This record gives sequence, structure tokens and C-alpha cells, in this order.
Amino acid sequence: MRFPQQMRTWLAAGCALMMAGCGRQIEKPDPAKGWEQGSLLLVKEAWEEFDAAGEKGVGNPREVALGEAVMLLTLQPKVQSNLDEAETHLRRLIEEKPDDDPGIFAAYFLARLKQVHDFNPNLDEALKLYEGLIDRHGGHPVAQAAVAKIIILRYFSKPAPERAAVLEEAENYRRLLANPDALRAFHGVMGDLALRLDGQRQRAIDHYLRAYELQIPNSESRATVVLRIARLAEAEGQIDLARQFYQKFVAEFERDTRNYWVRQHLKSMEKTP
Amino acid sequence: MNGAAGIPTTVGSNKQDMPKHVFIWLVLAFELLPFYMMIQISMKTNREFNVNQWIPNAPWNWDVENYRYALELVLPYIANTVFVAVTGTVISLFLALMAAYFFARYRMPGGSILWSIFLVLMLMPGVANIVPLFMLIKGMGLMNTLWALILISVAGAQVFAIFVLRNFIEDLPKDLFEAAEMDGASHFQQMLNIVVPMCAPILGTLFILSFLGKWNDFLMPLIILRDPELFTLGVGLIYLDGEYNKDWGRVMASFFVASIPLFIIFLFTMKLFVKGLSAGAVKG
Amino acid sequence: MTEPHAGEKSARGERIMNAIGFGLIGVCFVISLCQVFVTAFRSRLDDTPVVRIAHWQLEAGIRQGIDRLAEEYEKALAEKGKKVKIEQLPIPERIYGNWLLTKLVGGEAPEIVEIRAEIANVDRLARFFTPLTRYLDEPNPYNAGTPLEGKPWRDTFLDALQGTVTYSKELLDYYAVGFNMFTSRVYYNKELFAEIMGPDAVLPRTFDEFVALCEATQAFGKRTGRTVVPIAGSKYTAPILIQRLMTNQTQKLKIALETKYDLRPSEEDLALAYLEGKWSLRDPDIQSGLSLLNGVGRHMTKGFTQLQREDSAFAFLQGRALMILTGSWDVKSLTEETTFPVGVFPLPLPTQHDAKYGAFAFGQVSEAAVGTGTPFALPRDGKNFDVALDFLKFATSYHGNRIFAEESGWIPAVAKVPVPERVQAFKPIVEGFDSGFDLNLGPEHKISYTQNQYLVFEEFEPLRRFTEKQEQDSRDALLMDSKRRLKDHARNAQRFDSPLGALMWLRSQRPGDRELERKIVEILGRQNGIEIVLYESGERLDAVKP
Amino acid sequence: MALPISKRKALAEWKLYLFVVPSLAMILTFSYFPAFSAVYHSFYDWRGGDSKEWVGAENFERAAMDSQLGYAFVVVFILIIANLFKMVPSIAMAVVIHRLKSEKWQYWYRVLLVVPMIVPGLVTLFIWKFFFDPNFGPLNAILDVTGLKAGLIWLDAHLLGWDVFAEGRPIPWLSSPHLIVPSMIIWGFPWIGAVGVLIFLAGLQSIGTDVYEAADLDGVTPFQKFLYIEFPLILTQVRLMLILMMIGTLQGFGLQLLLLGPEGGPSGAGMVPGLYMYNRAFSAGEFGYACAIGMILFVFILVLTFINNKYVRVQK
Repeated sequence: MRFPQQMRTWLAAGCALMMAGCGRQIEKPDPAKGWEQGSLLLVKEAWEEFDAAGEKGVGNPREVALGEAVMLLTLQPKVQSNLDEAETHLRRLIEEKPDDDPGIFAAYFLARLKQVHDFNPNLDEALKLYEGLIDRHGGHPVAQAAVAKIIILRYFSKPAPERAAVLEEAENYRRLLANPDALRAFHGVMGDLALRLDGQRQRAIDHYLRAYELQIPNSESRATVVLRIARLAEAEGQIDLARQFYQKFVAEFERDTRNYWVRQHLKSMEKTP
Repeated sequence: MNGAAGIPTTVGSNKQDMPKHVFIWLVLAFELLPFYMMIQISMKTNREFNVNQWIPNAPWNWDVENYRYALELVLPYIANTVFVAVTGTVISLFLALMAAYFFARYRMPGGSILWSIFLVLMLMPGVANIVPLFMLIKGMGLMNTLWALILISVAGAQVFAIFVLRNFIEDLPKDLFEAAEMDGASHFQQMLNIVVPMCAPILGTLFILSFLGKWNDFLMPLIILRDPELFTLGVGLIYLDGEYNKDWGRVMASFFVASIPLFIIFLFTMKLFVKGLSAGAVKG
Repeated sequence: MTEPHAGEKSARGERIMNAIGFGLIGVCFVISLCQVFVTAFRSRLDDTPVVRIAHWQLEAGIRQGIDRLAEEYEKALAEKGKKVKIEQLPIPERIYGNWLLTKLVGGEAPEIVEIRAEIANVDRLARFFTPLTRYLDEPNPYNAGTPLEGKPWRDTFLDALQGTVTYSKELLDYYAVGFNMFTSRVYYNKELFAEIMGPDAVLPRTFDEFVALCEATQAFGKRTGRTVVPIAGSKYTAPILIQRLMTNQTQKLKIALETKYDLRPSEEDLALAYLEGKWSLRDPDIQSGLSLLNGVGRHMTKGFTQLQREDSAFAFLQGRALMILTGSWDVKSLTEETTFPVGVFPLPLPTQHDAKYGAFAFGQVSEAAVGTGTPFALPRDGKNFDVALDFLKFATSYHGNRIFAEESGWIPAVAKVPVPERVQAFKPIVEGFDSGFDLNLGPEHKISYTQNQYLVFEEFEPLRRFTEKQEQDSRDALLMDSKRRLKDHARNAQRFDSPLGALMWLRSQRPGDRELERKIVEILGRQNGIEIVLYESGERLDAVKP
Repeated sequence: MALPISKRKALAEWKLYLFVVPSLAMILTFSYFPAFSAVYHSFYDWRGGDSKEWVGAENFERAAMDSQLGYAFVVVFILIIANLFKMVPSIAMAVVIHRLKSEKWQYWYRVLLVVPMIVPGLVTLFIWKFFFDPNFGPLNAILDVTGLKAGLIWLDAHLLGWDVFAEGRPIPWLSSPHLIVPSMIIWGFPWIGAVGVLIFLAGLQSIGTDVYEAADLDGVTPFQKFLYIEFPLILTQVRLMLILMMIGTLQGFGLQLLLLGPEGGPSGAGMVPGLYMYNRAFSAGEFGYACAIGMILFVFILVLTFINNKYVRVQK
């Protein structure tokens, strides 16, 4: 009995674009188009645009070098030679002019390279790079993205007992963050870290409350924050705050499967004084 | 005698052959059971099948509706399928015959390297990667054409045919070739006049096997063809492949109707390769 | 070897046979060639925009439903003076992944495509499909003058598109809309039910009544000597039941294992908690779940773990089984093609008041986010994008989805749309608790759990034998899964740096752009969340003794 | 084997190379790409999407220590040995058909052999699944009626200790780990491969009628006729079928996938290398590792084929 030939092609369902596909030749490279494609996750096309621009000397060379390095970070397939090439670009950009836009971007992405992209990441070096970026250009929006990274890296580099101090010290980064979105992200990270630490529940509640006041656009993360405030408040014994946010969760997230449990829980809270 | 397959029940005249016939029929009973199931299921509606799967319906309430559905489903695709299957099989056998002749005739320098290329392909496990193949066909501008189907199926069938044919050609007595060479026959003539007649039986078998492979294939047509008019039989039959509730009666009827042309071509090839050609050749 | 006397006759016979054979092939050659030219010629003439919609639901229901929708849509557009053609492309499920991936990579994808988990992974969604979030925030124009008027398109869906395939957590975007929903119920043979329980017996509403019904059926079988099994089982239907029963008994345990104050510990949390010894297979909740499985397993066809899907359907259709638990997709074959009337009721599960199994369960599970049935997405390079999007809006509007539900007989995905009579009993039950967790905690553990599951249904000491065997496998399987998840987190943390760099650079060129700002902050927030989990899980995994 | 040829003569015969060029060209364009993809991907940690990470030989090191892969090779070897014996019925069938006097019957039996090939796999699976059904299946019924089951119970109690054959309990052929491999061996009884029979018949065809007349004169018994005339002549076909069987068994997993699922049935008892490759790719999503296993399987088969060519010498 012969099984159909298709059995042999089962792996085809899993294969992706072949690496061997040759890169497209680009006559008129344009960095702006490269950034546009990069923002739509079309990293391969974006890298080809910057690579061609670099060779043909089109556009501002620093911008083009930055674009190529940023795309090389996640260009697939991931091989060490790509990361090394990206690193050389970034380091050259920083050395030449550390204070213009490409220079600041290069510092941030060099830190990202060290923190996440390298085959064996070096967290300490990444932390120093982030801190250097904040000291020199605290107000720059790219540097503001580094704030959360610094807090996370410091938190996990310390053993558990010293982590409360890390959070305490991180509080004064709030002064640095100008726009509401960056501020909301800061409160989110502080809340997420505090709830993982014994005795820091109150800090988590404060941060989540401030994040909630700044209107969280994404409905799913908003539901999690509302529920967390209620659960943390209940654990800390603040029953009124807990009840208020449980009711807010029931009202706003009708379709969520946790809704029914919260309603039953609210009834049981009514019985006990 | 198992009357299901409609074979005349009178046994051949020779007496000593009787035990052989009994043994063959015993084995064939098992081999033809699926065919019997296919026929009797195709006569039933899904409702009847669900209740009783094994015993055929009484002749008076055989359900013909399945066959009407099958004919309607299968007819538009028969022509394309025959075109692809026949052309593909003839080309692939011809190329395989030439390659097998090359390997079997002399141990030419470089022959073992070429042979290992073929062998590697045959043994490489099922990582057949459709995407680059698709890009190739697109690059060659063969999208949405039957010729693309033919070329791919020819490439696919080559290795097995060469592997089998080489063994058979090597078995042929060498003096035949020397005699032909004496008379000044070119390699091509030697191949046609000696190898083809002598290897007729295996050529017939390979013709049927590769024909069958192309007849039911539905993955390649679906990927390469876009206009419904070009679809082959395999694509037509996919409508029966409902994941949740298969209509067994219709599936069986459609497969049976789809295999009638296959059947006719088998009968024809069996006759041509088994009797016609071998009678003419010089027997060893 | 040939019989001498038949020489001449058979030679002539041969020639006729050869003639027929060659004739047949020649004729087919000619027909096929002219078909090839006809299509080439015709396709150049006709230039009306064609929108092709591909899916793998070969069942009669969905195909009729889409045909009807296509007709109505073409008519609606014809009134507005626009000529459009909607073509349907059903592909068998076995090769759908193959076929779709090749078409996407080759740039030949149809305009509308049904997607599924295997295709909808992060890389593919981002590269090949268009995010629909922008369109889902605005109201659906086809809902004007209906109870859904003015509501954003996303909120008109029963599950607000929270299904795993329609919304991508990594990409923070919606990529597909669903036409229908699936739920599973118990189908039962009404005649047999009346025979066993008497004509005016009531359907089981509690788990005890359900078990009592099973026992009564067994007794009926012994008394009358007929081979009747309470529940038809097979490798296909049993997992649905096993998943329901196991997740019922772990509802309380799941909440107890919550570490991030959100009532929903992830699979990763549960796996790490097991490795840290916070729960084990010997916990009373798990053992009670296993005994529940074994108990119900006794009422299923003997040796069901080896039976195929058809076997359970045949057992039910031939009256050899009183009940069968499967999805609403089987409604056509299990209700219309039977020789006896068939009823449907939801599977009652143990609640807190249940004597034997009440300790660990809350009770009825909500089907709110049961997930959409057939998610349709729009490939990036599909031609006629606007027509395709418009057709999706029409298909999931109040009237459109109603036409689709009535024609296909499946459950509508849009809120407030009346459920067709045939699937009334399958209407998703929104009231209920979140379900607990099953032992499918990651790919490796799922494989070992499936391999050892047969022990749960053996006669001799099933619980002890299963627990011992599974405990040998669980540790290594969960370690492997957790290590792989770490790699996934690292990859997801890396994935967005290039797009983020591009978005940040575009922001520095166009300072005021709010949409850009929202996207950057949301991706950064997501990235930070992933990095926290990456480092936390890394810590917890290092602490676990190998 | 092919005739050896001197360098000088080979040059004169250069036209022979033209014979293999078209076939080679066809293959290199259409079939070589997929093979290259497997080799390429076996060095990456690849989850089927776009993202791939170079891991060098890590996949292969892991495969070397993978106990489930080792078990899969043990199972597949048992199946190969079983398939070796299962070739006998095909040879016997070919010989019996070949020895028939009437040409007409030989022709019709060949046609009947080809008929089952057009029947969809669905039907055969349906029949064989019913054959193993614990409650109604004929296998259990035959064992009960012929009293063989009692023997099996004794065997189980004293020798095997599998606790699978017991009084009053139907034998769970496909749902107990110990019986999975025996079931796969029994599957397909009378084990007639239509392709095998046709190839053997083609081989037997070349035996001249005079050889048989001479044998009948010497009063050779039917079995001796087989040993001294027929078997030596179809040795090349036997060797060919041996290679094809080994390749098919080592690569094949369609039967196991349909019958037992990607996990290989209860406690993975039915796992064969091909199925393990499918399992790693589709159940666990490790496509890179699956390609590495594919490479190991490929080398394995290459070695087996090489040994087969070298040591199963055929003297004409």
C-alpha cells in the first residue's frame, strides 16, 4: 500500500525564505525608504537600502551608517559577523561625534547590542553605556528609553536583599522624564519590579495608580493594571481601594474570563466586615 | 471463487496449475479486499454506510447518486491529467533510460561521481522544500502552466527509475551489445533495439508507477496553477477531503471514476510491454 | 510460451488494442491543449477586480456560507455601480500550511486568507500580513441602522477578537477577523435516553446526575445484553473531555500558584513552580483530577485511546453509544444524518458543592474568550486590498454575519446576531470562571503527558502507575521547555530593536506624530516586560537543581 | 556490473556522456535545492519562521545523546529485519505466477496486482484498524477461537511479564506499549508488495523456456528448480528490493503517524526515526534539530546502501 508522496513534503510547511535568495540590486538607494521599511519590520529590505546607500555614498553618511548598524542587529540569519560589523559602525559613530543625533542613537544601540544581541551578553558593560548616555543627554527622548533599562539591569544585578534599595534610588529618575508616555512606562516598570519583591507591595500600588491615571491605551494591559491594584491592595489590607478597583474591573472588562471570579469575590468581601 | 472482482470463474485447462491458482487466489483475496470495500462503499449513502460498513447493499437499492456526483466532479479534469501524466511519464522514462544506459554500459571515468549525485538525492530524507522550487518556476516564467507540472514530476521520478533500470540493463548479456557494435550500430540504436525490447517488462512497471504518482498528485497543481480550467484530477478530488465529516460513498465513487482512464491505460501498457515487444526480441 | 493456435487472432486483437490506447491518449492531448489556449485568451479579456478568499474548511457549511456572502456582496456593489468578483479557494487542511506559505513567500497570495497558529507566528505575521488595528478602532460602515451602529468594529465581535490568532501579543496588533465561533457540547441519542431513563426523564444538570446517567446506561446494557456504552470515545474526542475535567479540578490550585497578582499564572510560571517544588503530581488537586478522568474513562468505549475519530462517530451513529462529546463543527454529521433524533446539552462539571470533587473546583467555565472559529487575514501584497477589506467588513457586519450563520449553520462571531436554530444549543456560555490548567505545560511536557496518558485509563492501579511514570519524565521535559522559553524571550527582546530604531529616527524627523509616539512607547513597554521575565526566569531556572 | 573501459577507448566513446547530461540537468535544477536546504538548516536553531541562529554542530551533539532517537533506531532495525522476512511472500508470489502455463492468466494476475494501487490509503487504514479493534476485531476473535490466546497468556505470565494478555480482557493491540511493534509487524498481512512482485516477475521473464525443459528432464523437484534456476537469476532484483525496502523502512513514517500520532503511541513505543523527525519539527517546533536528525538518517542509509553494494556480490 503506498502512502501519498505528500508525506515526504511535511517539512515544507515549516521552511522559511531561503538564505541563498540573492539580495536585490538597488539602483537609487534612499535612506528615508530604509527607515520606513525598517519601521514595518521589513529588516532585510531596509538593510539592503542602507547597504546600497553606503556603497554609493547617498545621503548623510552618519545617518546611513547608523541605519545599517541598527538593521544588522536583527538581520536574519543571526551570525557573529553581522554583530561585529554593527559594533564597528556604532563605535565609530560615537567616537566621531558623540553628541549629534546619530551619536546618541549609536550609544543606545551599542548598549542594546551588549545587553541582548551579543551571543553572550555583557550586562555590566551595557549598564555603564546606558548610564553614560543618561549623564550626557538626560533630556533626549532616546536616552529616556534607557531609564527603564538601567532600573531593570541594576535590579537584577543585585542579590534580593539589596533590591529594595535599588527601587528606592530609582524613584528620583522621575524628574528626568518629560512626556506622559515615558512617565507611564517608568511607573509600569517600577510596579512590575516592586510586586516581585516582598514588602514592596505598597510601592507597586503607588506606581500602578499613577500609571492608571495617565490613561493606558492598550485595553489588555489596562485590565492587568486595574486587577493588580485591587489584588495588591487586598493583600496590603486596603479593602476600600481593593473593592473600588475590583468594581472598576468588573465594569470595564465585561468579556474577560476573570470577570466572573471577581464578581463572586466581591460578594464574599461584602459578607466579611 | 471470489466473484467480487468479476473475473470469470473457469480455471485454466491445465491440471497441475490448480494448486498454484489456489495459492494466488488466496493471496489476491487479501489484496483485493480494499478494492471490494471501495466498490461496495461507493454504492451506499453516508447514512447507510454509517450503519453498516462491510456488507454490500442488495443490488436493487444500489445508490447511483454518488456516481452522478463523481462524474460531475471528475470529468472536467480528466483531459489535463492525462496530458500531464502521459507526457511526464514518457519524458521521464526516456531520460531515465538514457542515464541508466550510460551507467550500465561502461564504467566510464567520472561515472561513480555522477552516480553518487543521483544516489544522494534518492536517500535524502523528506525535506522537499517547495518554496525555492516555487521561486524557480516563477523565475522561469512557468507559473500557471501545465509544463511546469510536467518538468517537476519528471525530475521527481528520475532517480527511482534510473536506480531500477540500471540493475536490469547490467543483467543483459554483453555479447548482444558487442554483436550490435560489430554491425556499426550507434549507442542510441543499441539502446533502442536491444535494451528497450529486453527490458520491456520493467519499463512497463515503471511506466505504471510513475503514471500513478502523477495521477493523484494535488500539491504541485494547487501551488503552480491558478486558473481552474487547468486543474488536474488530484485537485478535483480534494473537495472530498473534508476534515470533519467525510462522505465515504462519494469519496469512493469519485476515486473509482477517476481511476477508470488509469485502468484503461494500465491494460494497454501491460499488453504492450509484456507481450507485444518481448515476442519480437531475441530470447537469451 | 504463447498458445500456438491463437497466433493470428491475438495479433489482430493486439493491433486494435494498441489503436484504442493511442487513440485515447491522442484525444485527451487535443482537448487539454485547447483548454490551455482558451484560458490564456479569456483571462486577457476580463479585467474586473477579483478577490480570492482561501480557507481549509471543506465542510459544506462554510463553503455555502461564503458563496452566499459573495453573492450578496457582489449585488450590493453592483447597485453602487462597482463590478467585483469574489472567488473561493478551499484547500485541504493537510497541505494548507504548505500551500499558503509558498504563495506568501512567492508573492502570489490570494487577497483574503484564513490563518492559524502555525502560520500566525510573529515573524510571518509581521512580514506577510497587514495589521488591522487602525480599521478595527473605527465603526463598521455596514452596521449603520443596526443594533451595533457606532460601536468600533472590534467591539462588535463576541470575544472582542481576543483569540490567540486574531490578536498578536508580541506585535500589539490585530491581524484577523473571525466569521464564526466553535464550542463543544455533549450530543445524546434521544431514543436511547428515553429507553434508559424513562420517557419524561430530565437532562443531567449537575456532574452527579451526569455520572448517574452513565451508571444507568451501563446497568441498562447489562440488563438488556445490548452493547451500549455511555460515552463514545476515541483519540480525537477523548482529549476534549480530558482537558475539561482536568482544568476543572485545578481551578483553585491555579489561583493559589498566582505570583503576579493577576489571577493568571502563565504556563512558564506553572512549569517553574513545579521545578521549584511548589506543586507536584501528588498534590490532592492533581490526584483528584486524575481520579475524575479514570472515573469518567470507565464509562467510555474500552480501549478508546487507540480508536480513530470515525470509530467514535460510528459507535454513536449505530446506537452503540448514548453520548459523544465533540465540537459544534460535527453538528451536521451527528444530527442530520442519523436514524434517530439527537439532542445536545453542555457537559456539567463538578462545582464547589460536589461531595467528592467539590474541594478543588469553582465550577462552570466561561466560554467568553473561546476564540474565533475561522480567522481571515489580509496579506500585505494582495491586490485589490480595499475591496478585500470592504468584503471582510460586510461579512462581519450585523446583516452579513447573520446571512453567513444562517447559510452555514455555524455560530455567528458577531455580538447580538441571532444564533441559527440548528446550533442554538451551542451558543457560547459567557457566565463562568476561568478554567484551571491541564498538564500540557509546554511542547515537551505535552508529548510526555500524551504518551503516558493511557495509564490513567488502565484497570490495575492507574493513578499510582501514571504518577510514577509521569514524574520520571516531567522534570526533564519541563526543564527543556523552560530553557527553550528563555531563548524565545531573548529572541523576542531582540526582535524589536531594529524597528524601534527606525521608529525613533522617524520621530526625530517628525516630532509631533502621536501615532509614532504611541507605537514606540507600547513596543518599549512590551520589551521591558519581556526583559524582566527573561532575567527573572533565568534566575529561577539557575536556582533549580539539575 | 558495467564493463571496465580503458582511458583511450573512453575518449572515443565521449558521446556516451551526452546520454546522462539531460537527466543530470533536470535533477540539478529541480531536485537539488531541497536537499541543500536540509544540510543548511541543520546548523541553525530554527523554529520554522524567519529567525535562525547559527549554532554549528550543537544540533548534532544533542542528537548523539538523544535517548529517544536511539530507541527509534532500535525499533526501525526490528522493522527492517521483519521486512526482510516479509519479502519472501512477494518472491513466492512472483515465482508461482511465472510458472503458470497459460500466458492469459499471467497477464490477468498482473493486472489484478496493480488494481489495489488505485485504492485510496483511507480504505486500507480503515480495514486494518478494524482488524486490530480490541472488541470486534477479527485478530482477537481468531486468537480466542484457535485457543492461541491461552498460549499467549501463559507466555505473558511466565516469560514476558508484560501483563498484556489476560483472561477476559481484550488484547489492546494499539494501546499498550509492548504490543505496538508486534502490531506494526503484523500490519499488512500477507505482505505482498505489488511493486516487488512486478519487479521480480520482470526479472524472471528473462529465463528462457529451454532451461525449464532441461530441468524437467532431470526430474528436478519444484523447490530445487527455485534454488538453482530462478533464485540465482533474480538475485539482482532481490538486492534491488532489499535496498529499496531498507530505504523505505528507515525513511518511512506515514503508517506510524496515521495510526499512533506524532508522539508514537503509548509511551512513544512506535517511534521511528522518520516520525521522530516529524515530531521534533511539528510537535516541538525544532525545525533545525529535525534537519540534523535528517542528516544523521541520511548518512545511516548511505552507509547501509554502500555495504549492500559491496558485500551482496552477485555472480552471474
